[in-house]
Amino acid sequence: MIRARALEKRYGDKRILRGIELDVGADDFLLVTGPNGSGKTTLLRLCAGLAAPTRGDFELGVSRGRIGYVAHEPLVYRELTALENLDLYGRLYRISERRERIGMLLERFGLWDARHERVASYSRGMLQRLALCRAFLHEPDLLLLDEPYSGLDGEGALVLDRELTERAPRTAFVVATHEPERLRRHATDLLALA
Amino acid sequence: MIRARALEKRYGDKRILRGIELDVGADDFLLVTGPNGSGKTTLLRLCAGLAAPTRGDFELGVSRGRIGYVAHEPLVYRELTALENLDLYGRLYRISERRERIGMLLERFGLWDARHERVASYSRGMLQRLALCRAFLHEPDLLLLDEPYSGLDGEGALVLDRELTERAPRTAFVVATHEPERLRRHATDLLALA
Amino acid sequence: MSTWSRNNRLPALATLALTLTAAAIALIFFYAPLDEDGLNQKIFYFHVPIAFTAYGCFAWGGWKALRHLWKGEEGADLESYVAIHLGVIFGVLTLVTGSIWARYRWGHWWVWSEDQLVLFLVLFLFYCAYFMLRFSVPPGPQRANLSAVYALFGVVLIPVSVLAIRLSERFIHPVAFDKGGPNMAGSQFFTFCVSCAAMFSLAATLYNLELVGKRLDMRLRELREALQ
Amino acid sequence: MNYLADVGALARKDLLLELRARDTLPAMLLFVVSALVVFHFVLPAGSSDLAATGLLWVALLFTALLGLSRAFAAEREQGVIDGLVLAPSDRSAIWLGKALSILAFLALAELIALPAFALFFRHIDGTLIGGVALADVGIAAVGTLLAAMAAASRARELLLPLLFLPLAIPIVVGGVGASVADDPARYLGLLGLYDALFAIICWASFEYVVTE
Amino acid sequence: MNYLADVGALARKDLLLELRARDTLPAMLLFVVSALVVFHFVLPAGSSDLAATGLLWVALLFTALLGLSRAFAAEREQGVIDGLVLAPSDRSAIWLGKALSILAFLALAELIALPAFALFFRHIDGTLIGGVALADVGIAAVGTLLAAMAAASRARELLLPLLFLPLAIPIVVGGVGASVADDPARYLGLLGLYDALFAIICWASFEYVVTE
Ligand code: HEM
Ligand SMILES: Nc1ncnc2c1ncn2[C@@H]1O[C@H](COP(=O)(O)OP(=O)(O)OP(=O)(O)O)[C@@H](O)[C@H]1O
Ligand SMILES: Nc1ncnc2c1ncn2[C@@H]1O[C@H](COP(=O)(O)OP(=O)(O)OP(=O)(O)O)[C@@H](O)[C@H]1O
Ligand SMILES: [Mg+2]
Ligand SMILES: [Mg+2]
Repeated sequence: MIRARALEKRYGDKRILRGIELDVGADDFLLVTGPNGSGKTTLLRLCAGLAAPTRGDFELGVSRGRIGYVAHEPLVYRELTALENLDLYGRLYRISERRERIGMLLERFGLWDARHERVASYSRGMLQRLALCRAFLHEPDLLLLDEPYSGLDGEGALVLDRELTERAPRTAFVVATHEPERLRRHATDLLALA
Repeated sequence: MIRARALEKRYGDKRILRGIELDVGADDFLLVTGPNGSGKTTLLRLCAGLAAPTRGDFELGVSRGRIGYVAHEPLVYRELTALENLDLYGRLYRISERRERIGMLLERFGLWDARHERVASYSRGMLQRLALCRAFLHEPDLLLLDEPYSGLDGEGALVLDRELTERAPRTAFVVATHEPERLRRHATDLLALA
Repeated sequence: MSTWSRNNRLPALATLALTLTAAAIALIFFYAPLDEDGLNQKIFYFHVPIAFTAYGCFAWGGWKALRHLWKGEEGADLESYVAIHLGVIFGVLTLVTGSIWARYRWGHWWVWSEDQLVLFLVLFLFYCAYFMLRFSVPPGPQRANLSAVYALFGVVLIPVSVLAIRLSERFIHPVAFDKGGPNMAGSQFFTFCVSCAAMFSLAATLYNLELVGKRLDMRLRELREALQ
Repeated sequence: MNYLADVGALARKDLLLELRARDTLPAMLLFVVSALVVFHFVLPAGSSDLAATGLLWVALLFTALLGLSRAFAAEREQGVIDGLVLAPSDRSAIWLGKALSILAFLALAELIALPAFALFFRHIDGTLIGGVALADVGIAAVGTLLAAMAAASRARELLLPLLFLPLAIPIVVGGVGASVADDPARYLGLLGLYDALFAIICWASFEYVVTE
Repeated sequence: MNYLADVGALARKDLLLELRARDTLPAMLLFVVSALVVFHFVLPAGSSDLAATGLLWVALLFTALLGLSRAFAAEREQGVIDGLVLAPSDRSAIWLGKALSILAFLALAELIALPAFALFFRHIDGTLIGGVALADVGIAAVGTLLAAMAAASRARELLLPLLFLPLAIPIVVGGVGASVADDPARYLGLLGLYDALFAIICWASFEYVVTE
């Protein structure tokens, strides 16, 4: 699904990533760890096609629309409600049974009651839940998760655990995290950046 | 330092906080926990004077300039560098030995090498470190920390641990968190919102 | 307590307003002499008091805004809003009565060349913007503050604009009062005073009425919540 | 078909964002009247029709610039543009959707402004309306691309200040020419040509503006 | 002393931001230049100085509005305003710093606009410059406060012109009067009075705008 050889990324004169080799198959689960500023987010952005590598080979075996991406920021419009945001993405991803799936995800992530509130008034954890809904909406084949547990309370983390467990056998994962313990049981591979 | 009686906060028709009683002394350490959307951030904003309670008594026994606040967002200008941001705050807080303290904090939080980069290019954890620098810059008497560990890597978390341990005996703390274990040894009091 | 005393004041005010209005109408149509304008000059006794009342409402709104900011007086925000709301209503009436009069006197509904009229339009727009501001901020302390600051601006804007208009000296809109006192007959002046008083007491009645309604609303909502 | 659906969804979202403040229309009306009042105070009583037409164009230009300067504000605020870029739809749909919503707002503003202008200043005719419409298209097309550049800070530094001026002035010259010259056809032609050329360029190049 | 140091630090930060991001000034320049170009095209050679001066004022006013509409963009983006509000400095320093930086932008835009105006239209004299300078002060003072208000509201940029234009009328009357009347002193006096009055109110009330 993802194949990278001697991948390098620089911003200006600063080399962020160097000599990265990746092989992620359709049911692999790659954990990416590393200290702050080591390039985890940059790597995930490369995988998502949001940034271009400076050098090296990079192949993505999946179309853009089959990727789900949870970034540090929720990537939703602050002045729209949760429902309106998900509806927009649902249309853009051309999801069949759009409304039903949105309802199901909102309920699963505990946002059903807040669905008509402007996202601007959401709390940190509610935003993260919404970002997860957005990423799972189209049942992607490749999930890129950047610190997916951040901001979630215990219950939210459990919901996410369950989602990951359910999807792990049939979805490729690249997950950046500072607490690899929580995810180790899924992980098939580990990349430690420095 | 903080005294609240029957504190209530509502946004429109929604009641966020209700019947909150607080007594935080000059060397107390209050842990605030609760699920997503339970009002932790709202409570901290009340304590910081950024929001006004809808009802109830609220007394703050410390002047505005002696508060340090770490919010979900780093409260820095994205288009300025870390140094320029801290310099601005250093001037506003009228810190003696401003430049020296800024240098010391940048080094302690591992941002020295990135000090001349625009904050917009910072990684998540670097932003959090910068937010901590900003909050510690003026050696506040009351520290309000909203999920201070979020985004930090292991080493960053250790630095923060050390800072907290050093300050706990002489500073009042109100800390909102989803992982109370890490802070339990400092905590003198616990408030669980629902 | 306070609601009760206000409730008590309301009937008295309403009675006063009614009697004064009746008296004013009687005076206007049966006592005041006709001007060279003929019958349509009667509108003078409506147009001018209404305009003054509008200014009065704006000023009262500004005063309450000041109280809110300065003393943090509870309920001052609501009172300021109600006063300005009333002021806008009287402002519309001023524009309407003025336009009718202008149609008879000058032959047009509206004359752009008349700075006095445009000035009033500016004030009117200003207070429309006040409403826009108020309704695009969620209810709460911030809304109260923003509205109050803007209302204060209005109170300063009025004299400054009047000054600006006087400077440009382009007006043909009549001035009833100048340095030498009122320039009209005594009987006219008396009628004018009575209709002014009538208009003011009418405004005061409406003001209290709306306040009582709004307060009742709030009380009801609180009760409902307490029951839940 | 799918392409059009995407454009529709994106434009719809912009309208929703605007209408969230529900009072957009009254606000526009108030703005137009306020602007006319300002004009009243600056134009001496007997000013020419021409001067009034100039004012109209300045007001339109200002409205457009104001709209454009916030066109991608919502997208930039939390990096939402990344979310849109990730979606499977063609990237040019993002540009087209945004340009259409900008166009809709300009049209809406003018729907209020033009009659008010006719009421207060001078009679408006078909050529003026045609000129305004053509100018709108050009402004929306070019402006959206430039606004996107400004939002994606990558290209901002060099391009925006350099390109903006030379790009907007032909529209203005053409528009004003169409409203006052004796042979408006030539000016309208200029505007039409401009629109066609830049719409194609923008449509084709938007992808590169929003991705690395 | 401390107060002035705060104001200085805040204004310096705004200038630095503009140097980095170049968000505001290019748009202001574009607008003012193209507004003058428009007027140049529509005003026939022999039109009165009066009309031209009036148009200059319209251009300046709208340029200011454009700059103001972005005044608090950086603060709003990541809630930085909270950080400033928490600092121990008097809150009015935030207003003063921002007003000064807006004043600087206006002055820069006029440094281009006024010579261009002199080139295209008529000779400019001391009174005109004095009038513009006084008007700038009033615009910056009132505009900054209103921009903060608009930033706090949901409608944002949409609201600013509505809030601002009615308040700007005395400035326009005074400015136009100062540039064309026979006895400009009275109009300059009006502008001075306006500046003083509103600067005081804004200075005293800014605190309430940024806190709950
Ligand atoms: C749409 C048209 C009009 C508007 C908006 C208007 C507005 C006002 C306002 C706001 C006032 C309050 C006092 C002041 O500002 O001096 C006023 C007063 C007055 N109006 Fe009008 N007016 C209009 C038309 C007329 C006409 C056509 C006449 C009669 C020829 C007229 C006669 C007066 C008089 C005599 C006063 C008292 C003035 C004073 O005491 O200074 N108005 N008008
Ligand atoms: N657009 C950019 N321009 C310049 N430098 C950048 C840019 N984006 C990221 N960087 C730099 O690249 C480095 C890696 O950033 P990245 O966000 O990938 O780190 P990370 O591993 O995700 O860190 P964290 O754990 O803090 O999230 C950082 O030093 C950052 O300053
Ligand atoms: N400005 C606002 N307007 C309306 N509702 C708000 C506003 N701010 C917060 N809320 C609501 O208040 C509730 C509490 O929010 P708050 O941010 O305090 O939660 P929290 O405990 O910090 O949650 P988290 O753990 O997710 O950070 C949420 O339901 C949120 O939607
Ligand atoms: Mg990261
Ligand atoms: Mg929170």
